[in-house]
Amino acid sequence: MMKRTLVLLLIIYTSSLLFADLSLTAIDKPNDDGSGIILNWQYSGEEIIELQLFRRHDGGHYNQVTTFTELSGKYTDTNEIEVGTEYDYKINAIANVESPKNPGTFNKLIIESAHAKATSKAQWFNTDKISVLIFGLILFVSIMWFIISARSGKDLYIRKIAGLESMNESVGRATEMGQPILFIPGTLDLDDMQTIAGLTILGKLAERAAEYDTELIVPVCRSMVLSTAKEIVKESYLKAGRPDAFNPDSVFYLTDDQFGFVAGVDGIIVREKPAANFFLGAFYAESLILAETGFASGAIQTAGTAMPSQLPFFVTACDYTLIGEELFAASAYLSKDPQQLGSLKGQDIGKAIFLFVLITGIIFEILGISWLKDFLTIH
Amino acid sequence: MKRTLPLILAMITGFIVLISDFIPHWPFGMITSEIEKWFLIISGFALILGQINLIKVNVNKIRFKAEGWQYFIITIASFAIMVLFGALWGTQSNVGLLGNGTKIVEVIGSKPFDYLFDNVYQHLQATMFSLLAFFIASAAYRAFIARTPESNLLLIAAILVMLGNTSLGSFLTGWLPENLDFLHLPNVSQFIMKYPTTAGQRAIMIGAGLGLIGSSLRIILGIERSYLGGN
Amino acid sequence: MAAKSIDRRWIYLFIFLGVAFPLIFVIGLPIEITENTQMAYDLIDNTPAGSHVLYSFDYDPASMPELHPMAKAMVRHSIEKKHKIIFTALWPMGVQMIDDIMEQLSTEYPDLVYGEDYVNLGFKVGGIVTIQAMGKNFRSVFPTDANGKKIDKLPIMNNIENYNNISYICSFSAGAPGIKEWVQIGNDVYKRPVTGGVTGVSAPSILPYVNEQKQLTGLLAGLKAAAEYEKLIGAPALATAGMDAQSLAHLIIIIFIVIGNINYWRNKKKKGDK
Amino acid sequence: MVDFFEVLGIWLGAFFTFAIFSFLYKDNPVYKVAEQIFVGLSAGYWFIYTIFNVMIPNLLTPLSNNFSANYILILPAILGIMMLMRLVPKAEWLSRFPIAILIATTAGISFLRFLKSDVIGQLNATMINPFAGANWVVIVGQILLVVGTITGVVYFYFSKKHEGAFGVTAKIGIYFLMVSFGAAFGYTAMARISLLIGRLQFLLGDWLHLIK
Repeated sequence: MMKRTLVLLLIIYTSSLLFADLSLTAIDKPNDDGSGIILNWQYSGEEIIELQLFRRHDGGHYNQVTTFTELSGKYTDTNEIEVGTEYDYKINAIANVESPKNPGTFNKLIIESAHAKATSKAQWFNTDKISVLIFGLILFVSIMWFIISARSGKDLYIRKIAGLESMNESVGRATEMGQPILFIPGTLDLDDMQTIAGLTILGKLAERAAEYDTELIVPVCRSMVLSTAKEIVKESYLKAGRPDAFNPDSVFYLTDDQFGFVAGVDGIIVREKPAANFFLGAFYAESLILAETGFASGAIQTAGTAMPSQLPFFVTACDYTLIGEELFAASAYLSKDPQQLGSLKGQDIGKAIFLFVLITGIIFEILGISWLKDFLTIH
Repeated sequence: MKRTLPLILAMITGFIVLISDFIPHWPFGMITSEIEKWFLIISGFALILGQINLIKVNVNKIRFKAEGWQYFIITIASFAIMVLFGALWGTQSNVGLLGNGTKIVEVIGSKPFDYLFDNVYQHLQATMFSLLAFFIASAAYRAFIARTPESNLLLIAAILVMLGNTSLGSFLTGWLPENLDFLHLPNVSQFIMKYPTTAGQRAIMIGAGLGLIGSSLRIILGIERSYLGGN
Repeated sequence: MAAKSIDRRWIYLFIFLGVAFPLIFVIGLPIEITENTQMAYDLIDNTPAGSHVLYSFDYDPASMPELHPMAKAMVRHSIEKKHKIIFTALWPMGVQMIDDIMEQLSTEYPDLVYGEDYVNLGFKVGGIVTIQAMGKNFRSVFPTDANGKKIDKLPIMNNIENYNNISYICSFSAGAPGIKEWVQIGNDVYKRPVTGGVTGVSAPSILPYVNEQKQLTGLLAGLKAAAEYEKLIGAPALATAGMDAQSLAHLIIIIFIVIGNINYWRNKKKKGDK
Repeated sequence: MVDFFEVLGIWLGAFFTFAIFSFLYKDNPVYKVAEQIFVGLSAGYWFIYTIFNVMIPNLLTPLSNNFSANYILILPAILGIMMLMRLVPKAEWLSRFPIAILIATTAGISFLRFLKSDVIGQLNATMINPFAGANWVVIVGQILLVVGTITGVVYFYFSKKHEGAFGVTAKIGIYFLMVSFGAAFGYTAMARISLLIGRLQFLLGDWLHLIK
């Protein structure tokens, strides 16, 4: 009797092995610098505890990489993979198997394994980013095209931007009242383009302030912005022919802290009572604190930012607001430099093309065609 | 030379960064992240410029007895105290020049730097931030006036969302029958946030994105060079 | 500008009082229970007594006004249902948050025994990697509790190996790492129900996980949801008071907007009469 | 003694809270003191923070622990020192090099980042079939979403006069922007009032013990 059961168990055990099926594939991870290998595994058959993944190279020892409890899936091995080395992977399925000799006791056994090999490579072009490349090139070409055609003397139209028309009015008012102008180029560092756009406008404003001999106050909250802003203002005074009127202490640093900076600027607003405030650059929650304090002090206020979350507050609390793209268009608008205007025109062409793509995409979606959307999905 | 060389350098750097995004192969793949680290280091050095400027401007004000000059003594003193505390006994996770100041910690409960941070700095920060609760009210009172079609939309959207966000909304329209559920204020507010608001924000993002791309290109090409001083 | 506009300081005063008053004297304005809150409540309510549950505190003092009340309400519910609570934190300051809440609740529930009814495993760096590692074995990630005591010596951890022994995961999250990571590992990989709470600002990015696949079983978003939860467990507290304050402050703002418009139209009419 | 400092800490917190609030009434000496302490303290804080958390781990530690693997960090260090040349009038122009490199890097990184997330990403998200929705509310919403995004982008067109049909489209775009500003304003009110609640909970709870 005992023997029979044993034989039976053995048959069940071996047949279960026959039905158990484990597969493993390994391929180089595409579009990377050669630091990844993608593994796919699939297991079917009797119940197992886990799957163990091992790796070796150059015929060395197998080292365990990880374990899985899912029966199939995808895993990217990025564990110190060397480019050009061939890696040999092994996966073992581990199950609790009842010992044929001692029924009732279970042992963890490897019931199935599979092997796969792969060599990692580094790629020279990331094919996932082809849509970015195409869109980037469209913009690049259209902007370059109009810069070149503007250089050759083509006249370019630019619509009115109310927020910038106000600049002369503000400077004039400050001059009349004999009060200073306050300018804040945002609260982020030079690694944000909005700061740079704000500083560009500062240059134009400082020139006008120098012409009218109106005091300019520029508190900043980043050291590198301090250096750049100082240089810009100094140069503007030089250009206006009034280098002697430049006061190096008019551009100054307060603190890197967002609200510490605001506390300081609020103090300046209530005490120096600037006639015109300019907030142009990247702003966070401080936007409304600045704008409300400025309003209460009676200043005429112009703001501009590309932060969608802060625009509502500038729009409600300031007299003029440059919304998003208008901030970046400002330097072209103010300088009327043909090259800058050309680049603006190029952006507009890009916008038209993108809108066309968007509308096409929506029509395709309605028709149930999805390749355009898929193509534009960035991985 | 003092202007052209930096401009050429800017152009080369800009283009390398642009193309490196498409090339995973070494060394291009790591350029962006490496340079972001560099930015931190360079701005770390530059920080000294800010501190020196802060001290200089305030000392000047004290020296020339500018209006309210006494207050600027406080600025310099609190700056010095914070730097001194941080340098001598370190911060919560860093050791200072004099070690961890265990004896002081026994007396006041934490390191002096952290004590000031927790009990002064954090409160100042939180309170300054909370001023927004007041300013949002005064700005709303002043700006949300039905003058033009634009301001009407601003006003209506704001009020509907404000009502829908609090108990007021569910209180006012809670009685609506099921088939008019879409007029229930919390649902109206959700609808406004989800569709027209998203549309507006998207338009701003697309526009600003393009403007930013144009500016970036102007900088890389050297057309926009005011950041080097003047034009 | 308008001939007679209100001094802005009156607005400030009203806002200040409008927020302060309900904090001291809880009004308890009617609160409507939304589906997401109900789902989270049901999950905890239907979990049998004695089940082990995992709470992760993934926020710091900056988000306390919003997340602390909901954390307190949900933990209170779990205590009422006699669940065995294992606390962890993916944010370093989260440990303080746990201590603060348990300090308050253990005075209300004096029968609670540390190490038997609840345990604070403390903070571990690593975010998603930590969550993943806990899937294999809690002990490898947290050999000791927050006070350095070996967890094998704590009765609550007997036979608790990994997520398989946990009935649900609840995360209070102010950003990354947080509830999103718990969903990605705790639910997507280990199929445990995940619930929790987030700040109002981050809600839009987390809400999509409350879907048919139940990646999240309900979600408390912002103070309002916390007040709803307090109503469900019948213990109005911080969030209910906070919500009263919110409603009152919003009402004050709206009233001032109305006054502003009345003033504007009156002035306009006067000018028209002239 | 620790207890004393704990209580003192709470009183300090309460004092500075009121000092800042007092600004709402009008500028006053107490606010001025708080303001200057805030500016000085926070400038000092960030200085120490940068040294401990940026300079030491990113520059000094890698260079002193394993110089040969990290020698590339010498480059940003040199650029950083060039930045400091601003303090020397004669060598001031040297600081233009690090600034040029940083701004060009910013430009390059932003170009791609915004092209991906703010342009292509948003275009992609708007490519939906507006008529596929569970009920008519969703369909109306999706139509608004699509129309609003398109007309909103048209508003930002600079090189064409806003008149005729084009002008009408741009005008619709402005209407959408206004709705989004109003709604975002109203939505944020809640978060801002929460901040005040937090402050008052500190004052009424931790300080005055009026609430639990």
